[in-house]
Amino acid sequence: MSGQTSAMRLPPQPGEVINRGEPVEFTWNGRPVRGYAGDTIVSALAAAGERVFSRSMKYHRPRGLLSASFHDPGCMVQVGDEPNVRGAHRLAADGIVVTSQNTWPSLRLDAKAVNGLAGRFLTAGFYYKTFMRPRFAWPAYESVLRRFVNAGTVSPGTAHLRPEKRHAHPDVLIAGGGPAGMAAAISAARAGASVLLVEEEHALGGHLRWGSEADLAVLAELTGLVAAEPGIEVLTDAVALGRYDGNALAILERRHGGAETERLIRARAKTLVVAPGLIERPYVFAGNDLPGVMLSTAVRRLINLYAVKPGQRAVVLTANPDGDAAVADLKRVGVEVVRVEDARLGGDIVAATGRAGVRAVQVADGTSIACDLLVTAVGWTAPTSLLNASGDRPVYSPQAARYFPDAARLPENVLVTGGIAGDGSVEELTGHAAAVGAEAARRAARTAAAWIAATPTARPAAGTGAEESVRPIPELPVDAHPELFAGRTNGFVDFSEDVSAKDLRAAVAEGFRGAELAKRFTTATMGPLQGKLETVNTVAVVAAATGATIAETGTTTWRPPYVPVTLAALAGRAFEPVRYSPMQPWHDAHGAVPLVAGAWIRPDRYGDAAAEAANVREHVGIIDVTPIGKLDLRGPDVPKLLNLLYVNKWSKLEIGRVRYGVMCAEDGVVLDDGVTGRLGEEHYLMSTTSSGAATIWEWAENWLQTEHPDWRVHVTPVTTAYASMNVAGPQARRLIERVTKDVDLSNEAFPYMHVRTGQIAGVDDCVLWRIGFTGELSYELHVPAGYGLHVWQTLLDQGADLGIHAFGVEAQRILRLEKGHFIVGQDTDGLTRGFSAGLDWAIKLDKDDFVGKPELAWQAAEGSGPRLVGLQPVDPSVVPEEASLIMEGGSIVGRITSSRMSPTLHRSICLAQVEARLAGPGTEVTVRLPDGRLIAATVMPQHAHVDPDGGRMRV
Amino acid sequence: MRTSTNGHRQSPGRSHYPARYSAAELFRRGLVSEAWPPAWQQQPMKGSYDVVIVGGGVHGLAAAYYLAANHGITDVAVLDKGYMGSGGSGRNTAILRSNYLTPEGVRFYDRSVQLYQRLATDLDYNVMFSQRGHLTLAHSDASLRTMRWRAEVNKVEGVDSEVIGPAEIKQLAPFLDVSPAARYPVMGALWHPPGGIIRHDAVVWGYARGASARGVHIHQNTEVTGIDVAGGRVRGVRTSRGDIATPVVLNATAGWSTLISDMAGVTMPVMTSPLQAAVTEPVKPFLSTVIVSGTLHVYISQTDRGELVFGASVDPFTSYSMRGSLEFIEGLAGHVLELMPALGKVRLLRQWAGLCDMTPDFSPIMGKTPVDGFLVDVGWGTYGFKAGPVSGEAMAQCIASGQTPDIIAAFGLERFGEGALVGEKGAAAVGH
Amino acid sequence: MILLPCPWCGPRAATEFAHIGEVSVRPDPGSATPAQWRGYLYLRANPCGWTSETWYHRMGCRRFIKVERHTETNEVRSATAAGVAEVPGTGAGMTEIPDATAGARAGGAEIPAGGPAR
Amino acid sequence: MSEPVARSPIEPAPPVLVVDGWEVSGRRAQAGLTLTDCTPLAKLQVRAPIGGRAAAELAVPFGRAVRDPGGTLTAGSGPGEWLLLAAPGRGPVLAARMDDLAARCPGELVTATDVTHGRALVRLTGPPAAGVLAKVCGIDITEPITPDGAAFRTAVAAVATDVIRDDTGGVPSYLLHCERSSGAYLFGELLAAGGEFGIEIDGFTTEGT
Repeated sequence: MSGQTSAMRLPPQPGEVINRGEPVEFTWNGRPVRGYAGDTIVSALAAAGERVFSRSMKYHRPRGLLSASFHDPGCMVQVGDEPNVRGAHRLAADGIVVTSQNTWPSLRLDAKAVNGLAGRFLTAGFYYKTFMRPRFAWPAYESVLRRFVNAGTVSPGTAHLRPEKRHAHPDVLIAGGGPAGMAAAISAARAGASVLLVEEEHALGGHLRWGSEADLAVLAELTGLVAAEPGIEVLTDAVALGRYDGNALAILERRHGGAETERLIRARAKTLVVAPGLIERPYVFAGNDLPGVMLSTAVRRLINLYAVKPGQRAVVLTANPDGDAAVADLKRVGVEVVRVEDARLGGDIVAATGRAGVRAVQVADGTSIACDLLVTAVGWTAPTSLLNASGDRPVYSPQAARYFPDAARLPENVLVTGGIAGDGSVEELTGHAAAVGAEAARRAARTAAAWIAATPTARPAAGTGAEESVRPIPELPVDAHPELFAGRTNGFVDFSEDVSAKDLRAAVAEGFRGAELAKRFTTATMGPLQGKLETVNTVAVVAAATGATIAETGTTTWRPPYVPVTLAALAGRAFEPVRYSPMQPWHDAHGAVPLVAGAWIRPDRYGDAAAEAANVREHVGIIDVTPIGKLDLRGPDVPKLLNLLYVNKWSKLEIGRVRYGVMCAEDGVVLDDGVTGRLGEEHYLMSTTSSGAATIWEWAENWLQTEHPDWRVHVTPVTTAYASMNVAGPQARRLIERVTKDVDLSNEAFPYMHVRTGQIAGVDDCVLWRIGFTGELSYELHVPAGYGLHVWQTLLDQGADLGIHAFGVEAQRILRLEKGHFIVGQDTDGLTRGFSAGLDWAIKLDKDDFVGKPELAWQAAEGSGPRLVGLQPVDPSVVPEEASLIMEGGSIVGRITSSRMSPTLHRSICLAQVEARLAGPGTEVTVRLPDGRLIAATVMPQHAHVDPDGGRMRV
Repeated sequence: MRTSTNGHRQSPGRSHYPARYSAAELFRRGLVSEAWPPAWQQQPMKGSYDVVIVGGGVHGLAAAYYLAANHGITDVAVLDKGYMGSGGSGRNTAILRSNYLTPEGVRFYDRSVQLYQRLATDLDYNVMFSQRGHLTLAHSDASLRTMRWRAEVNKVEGVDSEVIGPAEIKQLAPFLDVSPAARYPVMGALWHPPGGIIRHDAVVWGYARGASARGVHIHQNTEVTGIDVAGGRVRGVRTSRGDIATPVVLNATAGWSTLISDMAGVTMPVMTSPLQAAVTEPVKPFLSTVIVSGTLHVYISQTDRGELVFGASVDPFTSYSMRGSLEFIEGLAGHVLELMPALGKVRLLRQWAGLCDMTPDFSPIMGKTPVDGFLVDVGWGTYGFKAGPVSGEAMAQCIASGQTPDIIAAFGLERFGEGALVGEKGAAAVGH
Repeated sequence: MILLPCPWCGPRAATEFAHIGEVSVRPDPGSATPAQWRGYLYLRANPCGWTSETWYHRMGCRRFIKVERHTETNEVRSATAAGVAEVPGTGAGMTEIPDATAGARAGGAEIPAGGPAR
Repeated sequence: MSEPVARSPIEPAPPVLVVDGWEVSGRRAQAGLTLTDCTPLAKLQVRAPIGGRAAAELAVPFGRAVRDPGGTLTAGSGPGEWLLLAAPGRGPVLAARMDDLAARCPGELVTATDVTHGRALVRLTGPPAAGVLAKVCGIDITEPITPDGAAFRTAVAAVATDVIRDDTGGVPSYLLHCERSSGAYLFGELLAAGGEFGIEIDGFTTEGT
């Protein structure tokens, strides 16, 4: 083939969608191809005389046009780095690089086509019956099988796409922009509804677009009326992917902003009108997959939309007026129609033969007719996807040879119209649709009124009069249609998967006696067409093989999405909130290594974490602890809440004091810890762990709202109202004194575990907590967040001569481990109850009630569960990695939960969970290192390795 | 006769396959165009059976198979309200692994992997177990610590698992973004070479064929509507196709397990939630390992057909709906692209949902109940398929011997009353 | 995209809410036996049908609400405020259809002490 | 020691000015769609019993926002919860007013928390504003559901956000109020969503707040 465009291009057609004034050029397997704007990739190729576009999955048979629509199994191509592009739908565009898939060395000479010769051995499910011996050989077989994957390729260089989504709230959403969908839209909009009209093709109109001059006239009229209604938003090349609970619809726009960029609309429809039309069904006979075998709608699209001559000599099998219309179209454009087999009069196709395309067709009377085009029009499949998801179970009508929705099962907010609902003239269909549209608008208005009434932001509806009465919907006629599924020879049922009628019959014979089992065994309907062309034929063949009727055999469920959708469109921008402290600009400027902690980005360290830790012990350090959860508690009943949530006692906390507390869940498992300080008579500030901030806020609200609504407490999250920083080290007081006004910082006036408020660095309303997670003299400063950076910078400036350095989360982990403070979720786990965490001193079982009290009381009585202990390896240079196991013989008796080399003690230190009997001080245990070595370690008398008496914090 | 690993002599539950499967037989039948006989028999339903198993998925069918094959108990009926494998067995993402956290969990699932490894030859049915390796990514130091914990317990139990770093991860899965700039940077992973994927339907069919060949009756489209209990023990079951007298009922259902147990008057600590999954169109193979991210709630594998199979954690509320949701595929796609940004143009083909029975400690409920003769093999959460063979083997032994086998002793219903939950809760995360 | 009729905010996507679980009654912690307490902790009715449960409107009004939902269709037939006698103003979603069966079985159910013999 | 300057979590677009002690952007936009960081505004969260006397005196129902003659915008941001927005530095005045209210309602727990520093506040103004919100928020931004004066909390770009429709001179305008540490993220997402509508950053001024 050369770059020529004209081999099969017809003179201008009345309804053509190509723009002959705008040529486009692209490459097909490296060779240039010219077409026109409006052409699809495949229509341009077909116009240039190309007939083969891919090779089939298993037998590598040549495949061409079948439906000339999105749903065309033979027209999947690779476009640039995009695999599996629907070539019969995707518009041709200048410069795109199109290649065929699954071909080697070339589309024309495909080496794997030898598989076709082995077809008799490669029956459906053959792989279940072989390759299992010897056992170790399967990987070798598997690697061969993987080479046969029929698909395009992904490129590691494809950019991370984030196409934006949007939400829509239409009163009426109409899925399908054919004549019925358009008529429904017009009528709904005229009744006052906002309408979203979604059409899968590149333009509104459905089958009218490739229809007669009369059809085109109706199309023009409907198009004008739609355009005249401001309440209708039209989306073309867009499709409703699925209907989900709450009448939520995922709408895929395939083109946006002039580019082939899919994006998603999340639409909440008050009423959904399903009007997708019908999909033409292929016929099953030998050779039915040869290039040149086409559906009647395919030839009509080629001729009327793209002005492409589908062949030179045609045989047509027709069972309906659409087949008859195809015959007329073919004749009109000069295709020689050598035979019309009319199925209504007993006509049939027995087989098609040829190699790279149809060469001859054998018809019912046994005659073999030479031709290069075989057109079939044997009936329709109702695309019931959106209805299945609405709880509908379509019912088979033998008279019409297709499925219909079960109207009785449709929910109130779903209506159907168009070909899926019945037959009739265009007038009958649009009349039905107009009634459906009006009724849809009425139901939507009723829903809208209910929602407005229930929504406090809404403007109360302006004096709505009496509710409109139900709009009657006429019955559509149903035309008789012969039942034509599989003919008298064996052909393909599933083109994507190379599954034949014989395969399905064999599956039934082997015991897979139902549509679902046969489908799973043969993989029929599992391919990229999702069963749109194959489902009904599959059911029909299985029904015939089991001796049941189609109705008894049922149908397979159409699962969403209705058409395949790119991961990028589904993901959208994938909102992933991130949180920063007010001091983040400083961290960025000072080389902080980021630590991702949930939504928070925190400094892990600025340089050497051990040196940062040592500086705290020797001089003074400052750490940004803004993510620590902070809850402002107000009201007379705060002590009741604290007594309920914490395991320890809170009734007597004086103003100006802070206290450490631990919370457990109802199963006694440690939930969170932190300190709470009393700022005023009925005013407290609670801190939680960083990761527990949201959880504990909800936890408190849950107890207040559902168990104790009579308690007078207000809980307000103020985590980020304050920039929080901890100044720790022997020089901490000297530094704080330099920047604080009106607070006596002496140890007597402001001792350990107390709280004060005052001015820091010129900023009012700061809260100072004297607490010590690091084990040093330290002040935790909570500063109004807008001034965080100012205070932070001021402290660093003022502390320069005192040796101040910022330290990160890693240094804090070292310091707290030296001090023996546990971290909830690291040193405790999902089963660690209070006493296992060493909280014997805190848990007050004499309180009337607190969360988790019964379980803790039973744990106390039984002495059950492991114990958290301080642990030191006998060899001080060995730091057992966290999660190293503690062994006793072959049994696991504990594990290291935290471990570091202590810069203060210059030895390894740990916290560990061990069985209670091993928790006694001085007990020697065996630690198994990840490399398998066993080392000895000693249980310490307490968790703290440095300054167990706490003298350093109290100076 | 050979000895099963449980020490029971294999009784004369020999197979009577109408046709053995092999390449030679495939070739012969191809040459002479001889059809294959049915893989299993359709039997009339009897009025009584020694054992009735409710649920024709991998658990129920495996239990039936091992009852017949290991213990010679063949008067067994397997009932399913739909077709065999229509529940969780046909809806899971077919990932196998044994890298659990607790010793009892590791031993149990390791036994399952061992049985899976020889299943194709045991059942004369290619179940296509592809031991391509399983990567569980860690995106935080906390999750890295949990990975190491699992690795250490695995090693002690003799299961191949190790923690590896980003460079090694990149070699195993080149499409993964392991750069530190990722929104959720990959800090390491638990690498578990024996893990992999399998053809889930084939496991169901293989067990069904094996059980049927040993005399087990499989009744599809047979819904259990009641369980007769008198004097504290089971007397029979009522079904949509008639009543069956039996002294032993095994509840091997998923999704509806509380409804079946309710029929016997046994209340269970189970909440049912949908677990959704999705599959893409095929693309040429580029991913050879199984990839799991607990933080991003996603697991990814590529089948031999080229499809990418995705799963996630269970829906965030209880439901018996299997309709699937939009937010699931949206979140899933977002998370897949966080891990593998170059897959944006791959198309999602199909989504579906199965039902998971979640227990408070992410471990199953197996063995006897307060009602004599009513046994359960339920509460499988999101990990039931992995445990099919070992559960079938253990439940068959439990039924045959009347004793609870050691390998499932930790999973008894009584643990909830005793407050002795299984430690898998210790590191609850997405568990695939 | 289930729509939950928040009695405060009006209909909102379920993704704005956190599912707390079946409505349960907390036994008296002073007198509860282990069987009663662990029944409260672990046992659930888990009906396939109507259930009474608590949701928290995390992204909205931040109120806990009681919802009657069908667990198979996900249809909601009532949603009421927790801990408040009535919602002033709109009266939205206040229709409560009492259902004695939902949630009743697990309420106060006990775990059999000791369980079956091993 | 330098004078304290307050900073918004949203980095100001140059030129940077200091207004009322806050660093703000001095940029002046010409576009029909603008985004302004209004974090310097005083913000007070008030809590009082649902249906109580204090609630009646506040006279703004849940779901609505009302501006008083002094320029303070009171939004019924939750059941028993109000959000007061006023010119920078007005926090203490508003708090005192709430203390008075509490004193008038004995037996009711009425509290006010100054959340000026704890929240970020941005204003999105222009005819396409609803189109921008439709990309980041699932609420129906149409006239009957959320008319001028509507106040609601919902997820905006996955962040819990108070949204107040506060049209300016007949032009649709929305105030968006979220927890401070997510402010920069939210601002960035709104800018991105507004890109296709030609959004521009407009600096903060105290007029018309």
